[in-house]
Amino acid sequence: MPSLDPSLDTLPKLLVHNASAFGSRPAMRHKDLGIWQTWTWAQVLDEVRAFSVGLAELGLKRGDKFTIIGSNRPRLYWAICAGQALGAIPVPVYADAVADEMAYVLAHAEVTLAVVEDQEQVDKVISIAEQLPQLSQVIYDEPRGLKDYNHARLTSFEDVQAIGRKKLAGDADCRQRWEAGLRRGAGKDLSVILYTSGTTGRSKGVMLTYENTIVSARNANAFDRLDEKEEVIAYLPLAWIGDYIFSYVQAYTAGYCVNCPEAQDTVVQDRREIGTTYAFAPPRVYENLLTITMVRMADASPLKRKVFDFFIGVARRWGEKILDRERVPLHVRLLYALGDFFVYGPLKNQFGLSRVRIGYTAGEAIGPELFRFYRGIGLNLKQLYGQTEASVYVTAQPDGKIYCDTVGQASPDVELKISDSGEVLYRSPGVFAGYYKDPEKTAEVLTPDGWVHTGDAGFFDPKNGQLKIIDRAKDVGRLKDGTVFAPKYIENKLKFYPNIREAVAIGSGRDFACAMINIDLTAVGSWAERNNVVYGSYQELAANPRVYDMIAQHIDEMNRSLAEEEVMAGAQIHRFLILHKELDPDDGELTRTQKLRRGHIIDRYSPLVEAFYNGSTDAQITTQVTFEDGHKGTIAARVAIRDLKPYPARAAKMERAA
Amino acid sequence: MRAPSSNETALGEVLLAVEEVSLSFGGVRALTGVSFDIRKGEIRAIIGPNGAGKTSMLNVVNGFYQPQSGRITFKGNVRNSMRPYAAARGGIARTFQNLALFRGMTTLDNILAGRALKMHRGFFWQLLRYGPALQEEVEHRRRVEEIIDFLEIAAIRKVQVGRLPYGLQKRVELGRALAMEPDLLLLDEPMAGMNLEEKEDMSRFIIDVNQQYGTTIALIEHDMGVVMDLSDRVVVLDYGRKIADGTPDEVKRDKDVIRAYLGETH
Amino acid sequence: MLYREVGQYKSNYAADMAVFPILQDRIGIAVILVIAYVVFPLIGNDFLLNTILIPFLIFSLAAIGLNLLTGYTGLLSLGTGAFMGVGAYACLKLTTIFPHVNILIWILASGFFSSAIGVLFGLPSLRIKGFYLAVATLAAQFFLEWCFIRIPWLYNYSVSGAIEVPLRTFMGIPMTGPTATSLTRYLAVLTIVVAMTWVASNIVHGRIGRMWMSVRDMDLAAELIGIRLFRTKLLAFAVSSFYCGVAGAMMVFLWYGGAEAEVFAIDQSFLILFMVIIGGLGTLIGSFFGSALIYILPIALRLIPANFGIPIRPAAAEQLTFVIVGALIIVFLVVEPNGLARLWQIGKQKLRVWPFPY
Amino acid sequence: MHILYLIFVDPFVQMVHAPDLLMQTLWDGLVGGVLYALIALGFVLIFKASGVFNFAQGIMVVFAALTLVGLHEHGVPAFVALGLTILVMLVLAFGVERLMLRPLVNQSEIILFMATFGLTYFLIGFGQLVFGGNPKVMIADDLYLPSGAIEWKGHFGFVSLQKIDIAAVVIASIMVAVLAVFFQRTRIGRALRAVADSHQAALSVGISLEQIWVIVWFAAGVVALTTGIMWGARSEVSFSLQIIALKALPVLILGGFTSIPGAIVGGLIIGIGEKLGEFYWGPLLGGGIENWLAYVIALGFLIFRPQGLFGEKIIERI
Repeated sequence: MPSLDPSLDTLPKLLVHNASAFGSRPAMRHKDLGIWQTWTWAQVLDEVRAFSVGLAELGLKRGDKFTIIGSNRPRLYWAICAGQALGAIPVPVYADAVADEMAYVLAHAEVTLAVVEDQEQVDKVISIAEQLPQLSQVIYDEPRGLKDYNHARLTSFEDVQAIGRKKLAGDADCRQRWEAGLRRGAGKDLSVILYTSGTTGRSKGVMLTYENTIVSARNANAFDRLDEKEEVIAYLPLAWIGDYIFSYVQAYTAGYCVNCPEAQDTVVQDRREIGTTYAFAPPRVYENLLTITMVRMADASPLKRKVFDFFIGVARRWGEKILDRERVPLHVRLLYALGDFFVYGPLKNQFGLSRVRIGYTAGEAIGPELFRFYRGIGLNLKQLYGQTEASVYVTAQPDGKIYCDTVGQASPDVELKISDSGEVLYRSPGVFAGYYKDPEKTAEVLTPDGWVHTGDAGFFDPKNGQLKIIDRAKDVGRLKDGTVFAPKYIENKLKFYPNIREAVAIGSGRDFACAMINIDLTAVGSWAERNNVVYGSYQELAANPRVYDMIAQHIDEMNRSLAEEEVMAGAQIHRFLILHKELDPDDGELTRTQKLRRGHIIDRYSPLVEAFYNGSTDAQITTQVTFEDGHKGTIAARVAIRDLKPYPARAAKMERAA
Repeated sequence: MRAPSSNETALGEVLLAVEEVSLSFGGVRALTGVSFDIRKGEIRAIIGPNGAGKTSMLNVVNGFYQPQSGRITFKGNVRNSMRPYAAARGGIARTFQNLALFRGMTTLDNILAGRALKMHRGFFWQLLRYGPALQEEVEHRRRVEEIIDFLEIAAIRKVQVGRLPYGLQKRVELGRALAMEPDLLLLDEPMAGMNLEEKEDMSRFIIDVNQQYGTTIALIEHDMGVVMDLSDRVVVLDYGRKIADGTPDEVKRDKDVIRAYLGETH
Repeated sequence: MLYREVGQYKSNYAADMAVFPILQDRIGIAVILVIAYVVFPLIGNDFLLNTILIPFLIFSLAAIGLNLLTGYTGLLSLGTGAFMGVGAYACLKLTTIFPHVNILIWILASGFFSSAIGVLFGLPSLRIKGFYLAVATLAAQFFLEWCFIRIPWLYNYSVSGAIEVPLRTFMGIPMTGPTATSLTRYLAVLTIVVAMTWVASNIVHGRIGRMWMSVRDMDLAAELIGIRLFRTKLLAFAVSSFYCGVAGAMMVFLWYGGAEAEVFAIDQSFLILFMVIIGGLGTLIGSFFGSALIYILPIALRLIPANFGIPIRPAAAEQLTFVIVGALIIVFLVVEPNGLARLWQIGKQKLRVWPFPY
Repeated sequence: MHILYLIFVDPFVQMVHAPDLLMQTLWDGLVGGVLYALIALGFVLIFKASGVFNFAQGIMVVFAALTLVGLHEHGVPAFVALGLTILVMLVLAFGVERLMLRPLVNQSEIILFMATFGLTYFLIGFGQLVFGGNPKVMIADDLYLPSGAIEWKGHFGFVSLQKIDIAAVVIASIMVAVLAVFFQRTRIGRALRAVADSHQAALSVGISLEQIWVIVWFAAGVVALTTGIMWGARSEVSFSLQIIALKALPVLILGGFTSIPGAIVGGLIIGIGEKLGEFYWGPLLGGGIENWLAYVIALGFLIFRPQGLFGEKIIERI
């Protein structure tokens, strides 16, 4: 295992180094007040130092835990580093977490200080303050609306910095002392606790050392040849390991610039303005972009749509080959160049992806169609497989060896193996130090000799040696007749249709497979508008028979493609329904990273599941929901169930032969 | 940690005093002997049934109409006639019941226009749009951006306001008034035609303006719930006469007020 | 489709408020300038320069002048022709009295005279608006036209009653008068128009432009945010007339080489107003479009039959032109009341969002 | 001091000394004024009902007269030609409504105004293309219009009254009377007035806006034809008439854009005012002041009374 240079083994040390190595290069930008405010590495150091000294004055000390709550704003990133410089441990929390969730994490982590974004978060923290006796200080970034609050334990970010600056100015040694304190940190120290919003049960606090994250980030930078000239946009939740590594640790190790968007809903526009070179996103983001594309193109003039469809066809057929520098006929190259001028170039330009050199999709398996689409138009999209427990990187695809159904080869310094039960295990320098205050759970996952159980079932593809993930190990099931049933596999196939936002496949231990569908309100809403379908709400639209017809057609198509696959042919969807409400993290149906919590969903909608298998054509369901403002209510609906005719596995093959 | 509402707390000095103001148009009396005052830092509501003379009152205050008799004292200076632009210069800004935005201009330009009084760079520099003129534009743009941020209208910064939905236009208009950094802000039915959510947003902005910038606000509003929540004191007009004046609670119990309102609707 | 805006971010307000914030637009402008300054002089014959480009540019400038008043400030004027005339006559008097001062300086300076006259006839805007104000400017039109004919001092008592442009040189090269080449005059006109367009764009993008547009869009609200209406309107009259005056002086000195008062008759006013409306009220680029369409289209219409060998009497061609231009104006107004500039904007927007429809 | 004498005293001395000349000038002014008033009437009709400031009213006068004379030149009997011309004006009204007003409904005033400019150009070109561009002589005799003059002698001298002028005044008066009856007494007339007040009101009366536009444009066309015949008979039928038609603008300013009595009174004031001005003060300035005097009178008037003679005081609301 490679050991780190002790002068660069913590993030604050890296900051000090960057401030001299890349002093005048931009470290961070934030679209604020209409323009991109920019800070160089030297300026960032200055800001972080002032805040850090201020925090020390407020009593934050080595070993303390402090939390960061809010969206991607420079000051919150600085706060992480400022705390780490003092030896305190940041515990970022998802900003959209409801108060209950937050209270659990903050209490569990024994947080003493909170740095939050704005009034909304301050209110949330205040509302759970009683459950957090250790919490002594709340620091906020955005002062609006907070003027009349009691400021006994509430301070603005600026005031903390002012305290720091005053101290630094008044006390000549202060600066040295601060740097000396910073140097006391070491690679083996605990650097951060990230709570994973597991798909089951309470979240667990993953403890990562500086070494874990820095080695992991270094390796990733080397793997993709990332340097200080990259531009990335930080828009994923701060509390997610992906953002932590990508917008913070990798930026500090490579010295590249992190850009914070103006608001969550201007990300696409902001990404376009900056022109990021390195992108990292869960499949959902790519999926949304594609959905928007298809919806908007549906409104285009017929001629334009023909041109678009034609060139997208060319891209699907040849684009990937061109991207992988394979030999293609000259006329195809010319056609592709035309397509690039008329469609791919402008399309990437619209999404701000023109300059992206490397784009990763991670967090979840990506639909193969989706993946091919982006690669076809010339975006170097790759897959990686990672976990919080591994400081992200477990496997990744190197340039030129991209397959849509694998997640790549072991990342540098990572060892991989498949257990007898088919579960994927790994060992690497990035492997976490354990779950915070939870040795039992740690022991379940982390073996004494350093191997981590991923909980995912997978195998190495015999053709190319890359890892293939089938599903969560515990989710892979079998139908009653023994056919393999991998729900996620089916769900991903369904989710490629722009009209389907979310799908839940059910079938383990049953006679046949069924699916519950969430329609995509944007896509279906636009379809409804064009077809004069009147609706007042999601619920109304979801229940519309014509929408059912449309979804039935999609599923039928998917069934046909399943029928062609030997293993999965038996798992075709026999019955489906469209849910009367959107699956929502606030109701615990999705995780904060928008993954399905299948078990919970099946429990919650058990009347519907029963109806699937007792032959009813509809079912009554009443569910409790949490509204945006936090209060709870119930909604009831009668949901219709449709039958589909599955394709015989062999017939499909014969059709093709004929 | 939130401080209690300041409804009952001590009132500031008198910012504007209206004494015995009467106004008529060709024999039709719009206002008859109306007197009230607005104190520094308060939110003062003017309510009344349709045609009670509320908007006329605001028009008199900011110099758009000249009253036939009566006296208006603003910041200690007595005046009974003045041009609207002089009122603006004196620190009175306002929004309108039926929106008076510059529809052909962007959100940004509308709010920047609100800073007309504060921009002074000479004609020569304007011709070049360079040096001091550009510097001035940039300075004021910064202030305007703060208002845009405050009102959460960043996404429509460069959209022509004529194309915006009604609720957003109202917000832009408030932004333009705020850009004047007024001492007294007159809001004519700021929430007319809004849905519940927009009303809540607007109420929050009004309170925030009042608290953050200490701006004195006089507002006309129909939604009684809003008036009771927002305002420190209420004056009630009916047929051009003042029929009540006091805290929201006092006014709510007033017999004349109940009669005026019951007489009109329900 | 041509627009690739990725990576064009602004980190300061000055860049964000630039007139052409998009790189591709700046490239476009540069290309146009190169064509105007290099390509046309190289390939241009007298016909192109003298019959097409010089008048096109001069009309564009006059249209910009009127657009500042009508399009930006919302004040309708029917006196453009007369204000142009004031510029032309002022220039003649200036160069007669001070023959040794560079003629280009006098062409620009003559704008101040029409400015003063413009302000004078703008005074009624204190009380009146809309079509009423248009009639006030009509008074200026007819009164000034009368002056041009009845005051012989203005045209140096020439027998014909017309302006006769004297020879004036700049560094030995004839600029005006019969010996000035069309290329010299073209470059002079181009430079003045480019510079003044740039200035106009500065004005309309700044404080003054916003004041004007506020007055246009809602004068009452403008007053209530502290804009002094009367001053603002007079300023618009002054600047607008300045532009018209310079255009008028250029028209006589750098294009016609001599002119009678009729050139500045009410027809001229209407022509420029067409250009502004068809081009697009409240846009500078529209002034160029309008000028191109209204001025160049009739020339093209007259040339087309000749080129195809269709025999047509010149008078009939003229009449046909009237019919076609008249019909086109109505068609344009029906299709796009906001003018060619709006079509241009829509086209540009389409290119920016390509391949999406919106 | 002499100049002040020339301006303020001398003209009046002349008036008293030669009352016949004064009478003659007043009469000429009156006749001119009547014709201005007729053109202004056409404007008012259209503006009142459709809010369109019809710049083409002047050219409609020329176009109508030209059509009449042109048809006669082609051998059509005078009164048949008159009927045909009225038909042409009806077709024009339909055309304008269908091709111009309907597509431009709800556009701003200035756009409609510009469209009438387009119409002006179109009619100029079209008229010349069909009937030729040369000035023509009005077929006054064929229409049994009187010619010659009556000389009216008194102890103050003598005044010469052209019979055609007398006819013009009489016919114009009849025209106004007919229009007045039409507006006051007929169902359509009342509808037109309703439109002027509010389009909604008109719709509720059950008359379509399109029909009303056709009617007013046709009425304006007939007024234009009448004006054209009278004016043509006094001088000649040519396109220079349209500049004279612009004189209707100051008339409108004086009278207000929506008032028929205003148009008449305004026309008379302008007609008489400019003749007096030209005759008594013109020589001081070198003559030819007729061309602009009307506008300056209107302008001076506007500054004191922006709403016109008969307009109501404007109360601005916000």
